[in-house]
Amino acid sequence: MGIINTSRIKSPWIMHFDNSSCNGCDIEVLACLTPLYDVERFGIVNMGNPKHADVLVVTGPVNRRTARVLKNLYAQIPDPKMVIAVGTCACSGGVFHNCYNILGGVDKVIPVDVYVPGCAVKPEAIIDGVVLALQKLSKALGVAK
Amino acid sequence: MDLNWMMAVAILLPLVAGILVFIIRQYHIRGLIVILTAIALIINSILLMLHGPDTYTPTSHYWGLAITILDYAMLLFYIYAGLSLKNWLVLIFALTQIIPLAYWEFGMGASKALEEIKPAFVFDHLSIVMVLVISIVGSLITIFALRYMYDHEHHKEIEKSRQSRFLFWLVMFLGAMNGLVMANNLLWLYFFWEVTTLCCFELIAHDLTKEAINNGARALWMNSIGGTTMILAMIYLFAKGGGTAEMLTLESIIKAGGNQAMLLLPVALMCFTGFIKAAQFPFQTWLLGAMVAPTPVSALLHSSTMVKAGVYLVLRLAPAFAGSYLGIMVAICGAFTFFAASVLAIAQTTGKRVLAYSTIANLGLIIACAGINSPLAIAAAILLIIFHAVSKCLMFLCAGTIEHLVWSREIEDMEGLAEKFPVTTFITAIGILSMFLPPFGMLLGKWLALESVFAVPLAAILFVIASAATMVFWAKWLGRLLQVLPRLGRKFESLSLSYSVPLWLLVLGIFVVGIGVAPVYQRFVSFAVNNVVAATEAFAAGWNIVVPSASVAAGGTGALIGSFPVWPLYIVFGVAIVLPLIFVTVKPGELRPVYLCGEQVGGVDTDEWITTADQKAKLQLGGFYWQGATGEGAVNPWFYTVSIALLVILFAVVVGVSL
Amino acid sequence: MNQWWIAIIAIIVAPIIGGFLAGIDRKITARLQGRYGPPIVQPFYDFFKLLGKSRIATSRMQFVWIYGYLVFMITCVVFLVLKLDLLLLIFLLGFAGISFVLGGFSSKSPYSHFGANRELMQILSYEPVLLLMALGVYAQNGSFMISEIVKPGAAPLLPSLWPIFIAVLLVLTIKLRKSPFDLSTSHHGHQELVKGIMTEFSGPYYALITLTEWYEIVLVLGLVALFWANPLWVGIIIALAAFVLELIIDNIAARMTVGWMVKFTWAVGLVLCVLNIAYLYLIKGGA
Amino acid sequence: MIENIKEVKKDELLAEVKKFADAKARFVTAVCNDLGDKLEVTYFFNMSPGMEMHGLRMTVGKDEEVPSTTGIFLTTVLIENEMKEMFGLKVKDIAIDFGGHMLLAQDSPVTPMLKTGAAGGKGGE
Amino acid sequence: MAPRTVAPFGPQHPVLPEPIQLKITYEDEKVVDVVPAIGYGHRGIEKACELNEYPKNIYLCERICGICSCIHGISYCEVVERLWPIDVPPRAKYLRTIWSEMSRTHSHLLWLGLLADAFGFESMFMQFWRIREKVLDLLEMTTGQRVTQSISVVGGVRRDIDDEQKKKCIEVLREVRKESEALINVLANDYTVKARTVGKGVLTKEQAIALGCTGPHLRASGVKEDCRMQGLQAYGDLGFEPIVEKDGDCYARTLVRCRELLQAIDLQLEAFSKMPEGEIAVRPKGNPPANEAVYRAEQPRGEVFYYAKGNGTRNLERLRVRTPTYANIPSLLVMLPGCELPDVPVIVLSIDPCISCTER
Amino acid sequence: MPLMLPTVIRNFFGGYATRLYPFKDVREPFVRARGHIEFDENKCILCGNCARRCPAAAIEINKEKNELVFNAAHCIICEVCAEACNKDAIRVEPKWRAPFYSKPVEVHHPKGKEKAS
Repeated sequence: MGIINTSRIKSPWIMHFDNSSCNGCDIEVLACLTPLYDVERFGIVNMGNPKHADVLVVTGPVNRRTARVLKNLYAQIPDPKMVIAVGTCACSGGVFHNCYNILGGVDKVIPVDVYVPGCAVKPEAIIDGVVLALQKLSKALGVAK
Repeated sequence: MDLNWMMAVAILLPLVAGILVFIIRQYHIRGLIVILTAIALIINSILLMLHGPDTYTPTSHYWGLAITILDYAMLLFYIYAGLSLKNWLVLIFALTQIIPLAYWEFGMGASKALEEIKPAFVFDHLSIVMVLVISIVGSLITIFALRYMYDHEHHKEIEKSRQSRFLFWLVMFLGAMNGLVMANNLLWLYFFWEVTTLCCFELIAHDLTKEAINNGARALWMNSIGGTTMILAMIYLFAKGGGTAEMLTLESIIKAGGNQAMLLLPVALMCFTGFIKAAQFPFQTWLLGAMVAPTPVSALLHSSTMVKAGVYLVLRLAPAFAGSYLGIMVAICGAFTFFAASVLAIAQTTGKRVLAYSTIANLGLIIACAGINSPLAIAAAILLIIFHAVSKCLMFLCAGTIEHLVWSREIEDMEGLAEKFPVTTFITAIGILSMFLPPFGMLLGKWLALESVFAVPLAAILFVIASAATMVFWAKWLGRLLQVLPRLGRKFESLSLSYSVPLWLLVLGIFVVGIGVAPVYQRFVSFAVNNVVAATEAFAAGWNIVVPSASVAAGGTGALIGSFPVWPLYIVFGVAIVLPLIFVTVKPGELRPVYLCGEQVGGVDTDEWITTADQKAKLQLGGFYWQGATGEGAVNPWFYTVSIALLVILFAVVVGVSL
Repeated sequence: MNQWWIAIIAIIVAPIIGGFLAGIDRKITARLQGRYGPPIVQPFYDFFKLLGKSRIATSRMQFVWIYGYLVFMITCVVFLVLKLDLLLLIFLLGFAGISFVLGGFSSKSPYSHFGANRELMQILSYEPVLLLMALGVYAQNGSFMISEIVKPGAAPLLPSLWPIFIAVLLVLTIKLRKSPFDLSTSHHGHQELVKGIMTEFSGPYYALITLTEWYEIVLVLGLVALFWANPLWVGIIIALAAFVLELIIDNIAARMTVGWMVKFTWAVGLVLCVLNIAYLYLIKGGA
Repeated sequence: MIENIKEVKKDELLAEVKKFADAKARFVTAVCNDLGDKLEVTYFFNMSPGMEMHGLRMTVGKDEEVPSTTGIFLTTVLIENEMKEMFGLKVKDIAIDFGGHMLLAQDSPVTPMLKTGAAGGKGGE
Repeated sequence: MAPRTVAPFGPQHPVLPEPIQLKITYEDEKVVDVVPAIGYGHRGIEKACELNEYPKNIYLCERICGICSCIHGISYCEVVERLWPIDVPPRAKYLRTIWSEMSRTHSHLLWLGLLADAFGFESMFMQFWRIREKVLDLLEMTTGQRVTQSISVVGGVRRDIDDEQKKKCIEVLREVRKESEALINVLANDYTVKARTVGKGVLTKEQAIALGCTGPHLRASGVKEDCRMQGLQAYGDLGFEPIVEKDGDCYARTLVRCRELLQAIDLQLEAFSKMPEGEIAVRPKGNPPANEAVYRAEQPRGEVFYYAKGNGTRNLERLRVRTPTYANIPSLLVMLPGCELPDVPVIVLSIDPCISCTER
Repeated sequence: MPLMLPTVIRNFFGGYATRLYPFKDVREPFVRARGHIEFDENKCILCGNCARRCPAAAIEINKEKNELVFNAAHCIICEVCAEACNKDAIRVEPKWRAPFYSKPVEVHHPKGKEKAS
């Protein structure tokens, strides 16, 4: 099944979910898709739908409502799947650490594979994060690269 | 068996059986009689088929007398009905029938001449096709009706059973239809015609609700208009024939062909009669209204048999308007009905109304084929009659079964039926697919029609739009049935034998007739209208249907016009749908709730999601009907205008040519 | 047996061509937007990746209908290469479309449901045009057989059927799911219906849809190529030009609404077809 | 200090707000303050043209009921719901009542904006 | 009654970049009823602002919303300055104006792209975002961050723009203006765009005032109100005039934002030419006194309202932020019923919703 | 529709605008960009100014253990710590911080005080 494993690395479709972030990282995730960064070069397409996604890109800290949504969405992604927490808030809660409605980083709710820090994250950093995630995946699949 | 007996069984047995079931009130004995009658009719129709085309005239003159008396009895009953229901339209159109009829028979002295007519019955292959359809499909419906009416009355908690009366009309009706499709004598044809109208009235009004009676009355007066025009046609023929009955048989009209311009007017009048019976625009309302009746009525009257009488008449008369403008106008009228009814069907929310519009549409298609009047078109028309009878009957019976499972006729209430009643849904799905998709017979008929329709381009355009609209409303309905929650473990429901036997037989019939379309074609269709279909064997090549071009048909070589590989397509159907249906399985672990923007409650057993203020809300999926665009309110004014205009043009053309 | 081999080769080759066309589509689209774009073989990566994903289901029937979609689409392609009846091919294409719609209807999902209804409206839009195309071909050739169109010496259809050709380009836009008609689902994720009719198909079954779409691209471009079937390479160039034209239109138009699509395709497509057929009818004086 | 603030009683509130509505003023927002034993609610309006700011201030006890202004300005629906769930201000007859869960989830702290309310989240790990 | 569909739209939905749910009832595709469900982005920033020492709140307020973060930061600083009050040096005022307008430029470009995406015009989305990157580069060059600029402090600004940067800014802004004009021409005149926006989500002047709408949304309905008219910061010197359209539909809102985009660039260019020399910040003395203050500024999305109450300690007694989207959301309840499903994203986006602003 | 045509044609023939990060065209960040922060253990005197002012509570000071704990996953790169530091022990680098698999916790043992004394 070499071709399937290779394809898995060549075609990571992402779904972006905004927990309760400030939009800063969201627009940078969107900016990745636009001409200057164009992550479609790596086969990355924003599917906007968990059922088609391979990689869940999460921005923002988890609050009490989005925790539920995040769990639901994560459950709907078919295996194999990866989660990238984009932005400081998604990693740990960041500046919102003392807000009463915030539970913290994404890892409080679902397992996270790669953390991309930054406030807001630069698109280059997001690309780095995806590359890192793909490296992890290829190691797990045994497709050394 | 003797021809005498066969005719008697075909026409009189249902009457006798009807009277018997009317008298005998035990459920089981009554059922036995109906079933035995059904079997007898089926066997008899097969024997008739084996017997082949023939003519028949009863030896006794008393039959003629009896028919005349019954004619007037019926018309008097209409007058009574009109008076008692205070429905003036019924009264007026009863009078417009009885007065000219009496004047003609006694004033002009036609009754004497009519007795001379020989043969009274002519049955060719077209009649045999009709007899087979009526006997087999109709009989299955009567069997279905046994249990259906029982459940129907129990559900409505009717104290005094009227099942006997219902079955009387239902069973007797089969005999009238058999008589109708074999009659050669126009007056006899008229008689059987009126019997079907009467049965129709009685059956529609059966439930005796206000709506039922009103709709029954509407069916009565509309069909009375048809009766009137038929009488006018007879009077005209009698007068033009110089006071002889020479032209008063179907055979002589057909033989005279379209060459005699004088014949066009009566033919047009009789086609008009057929239009009304076939519920063509603008007369579609009686058939729609008839949907209030119990479903076997709809199935019998409005799918397989009675409305077919209308198309039968037009088809029968097709040689008489060959090559004339009347033919083109008939084609356009039919095509317009096909188009209009298909478009209107999209906006219908009631299952039976969809079926009604679909019936009207298909009858329009058949009439259009008759109007186009090429061998190919006639073949298409006859094939459509056969396939439509089987498929539409199945659909009606499914609608009836579903009605008794969910106690509703609304398509919206059938949502997710696949989960609750998988067997019924499966049968319904077969029925729906067979109505509009390849490789099934209906599509084959439509395909043949389209291959021939270029002769009348206007009809062609209406055809293609209607054909697309057909896809929309059927797929929409089937979609509603299939919509299920992501969970497994559904049980097969068990249906009463009286339901399931006709259903499964009809499903079998769809496949048998569909796969065996080439033999069916060769056996029945190619000879059906002996003086129209000239190129015979060339249509069926082996098990496939091919349409040769003129040079090939003439015995030369050359290209085909088209081809329909029947068997390969059934194999494709098997591979595409049936094999996956058998082999695709889903494990419980693979089930996930549907995408609800991440707010689904979670389990696979529920369709709730979380909304405002963390409250749960239920997912509702309503069907789409586009009532603003295709609803009756939006388009009916246009359709009425156009269809009436078309009829006016039709008669203007005919009168212009005749004069 | 020759016919069998042609059919088998077509079944194998068509998706490969379709996949590459899909890749070219994405690359050209990217370039039109000023982006670098994915590699040409990207659709194949996507396909194989989807095959390797775990299966998740929302109902059993949705899978059954997808096989129907695929098999009927393959049948259509086989009909095309075996040069059979054009009219029947269009009906089969209709069944393929209906299978897909029913697949969408099979799960109780609002977005797939909306998408399926829109797909039905798309069928309502393009089916009449395709049927009229077949009638136009009949008007010109006196036969519905594709073999008559491609037989050596047959005159090209385009000179006499150019209005129908324009109408078929509209169908091409719908079939390729390009703006302004990418209504029931679109190839890029941003759309009010999420992924529309495809929302509930995932993993291997989404791969099957992709495969079917590759066949579909080849089929509709094949139908376009029929307009200049002698010599066929001219037709293929026309088809490819039409393909590129669709990509450009996709990038210079907003997505329109369903009602507008039906009105537009009927008002423009049907009228063009009708005028064309009426003209041919008058010239040829009936069948 | 903020200019143009008028102290009103709870019962006069609706009449005063109505005056603003009649003057085609635009509702800006309301601010609730926790004064310890009482709540202070200030409604801000924008008078056009010139964008002058006007305010209505009322002080109510924590268990007093306050009339809803949604009948006059529908747009106050959000802020009244918010004050209700954040401060426990008892607003009655709101046009769309989110039942105290417009912004706060079922498991969020109750009336967090009160001075005695939630001290902070657990975000910092 | 026709059959109805009741389905969620959001919180996770590809056309909504942010989590908000609309519970929509449809007949066919026609929207008959809408109930918004918000609270997915609620963090509790106002409370956290009371718990934090006041200088930290700048960074928290900036992260109320990442798109208009610059103006959030500036507004917070301004309202806190009013508690003393502190007067900010003129150069700082100009710098604040320039950065405000620069972030307005990037926000409007972003919005125009998202709008194009909402009606499926992907290539136009790409073009707007391509232009926007140039503005982001300017922001990164002058402030150090692309999105969350963190440029303002109580008493002034943190960084100055030197002459080299100024030259670069002017050059790039001219380029941006030229390229945007070409795209705006398409947006304003293209048939398919007009078909999707003209007459959709109409809000009359009276409705807009009664619903308390703000910003471009309000101005598109013919109300001439813009907080920049108050002449705060440097706007008084720049001869600012609000942009108004009459029709109140999505198309008018688009036009208002298109023209504001060009206006914002012009304002920056003018501000660069008039910018005085001098200090960029003063240090506040002591803690914010026990006082209350209100400040209103014009964000890209409309008027933002800051209310601050000090109590003499390093913490604020109360901070209240009313963001523009908070005022604009109720108008959705009026605009959405009656439209078609494909118009929902267009109408929702036409108020330029910022949910994280709304819910804080 | 034709209005957009010149733009797409120009795009098609004018070449792509994409920066092919990470392969080539890697754009260096601006000089004063706020990428990530670095601590200079040699300068830090553990005064705690940075920790007190950090809005994200990313820096923890433990004077007893002589530790400065920096949670990179909490840092919002606001530059406040660098501004607050009197000893220039915190430097803001323009390059962004690389992503990681697990959240790093930097523990610094400042030596600045020893040096000063």
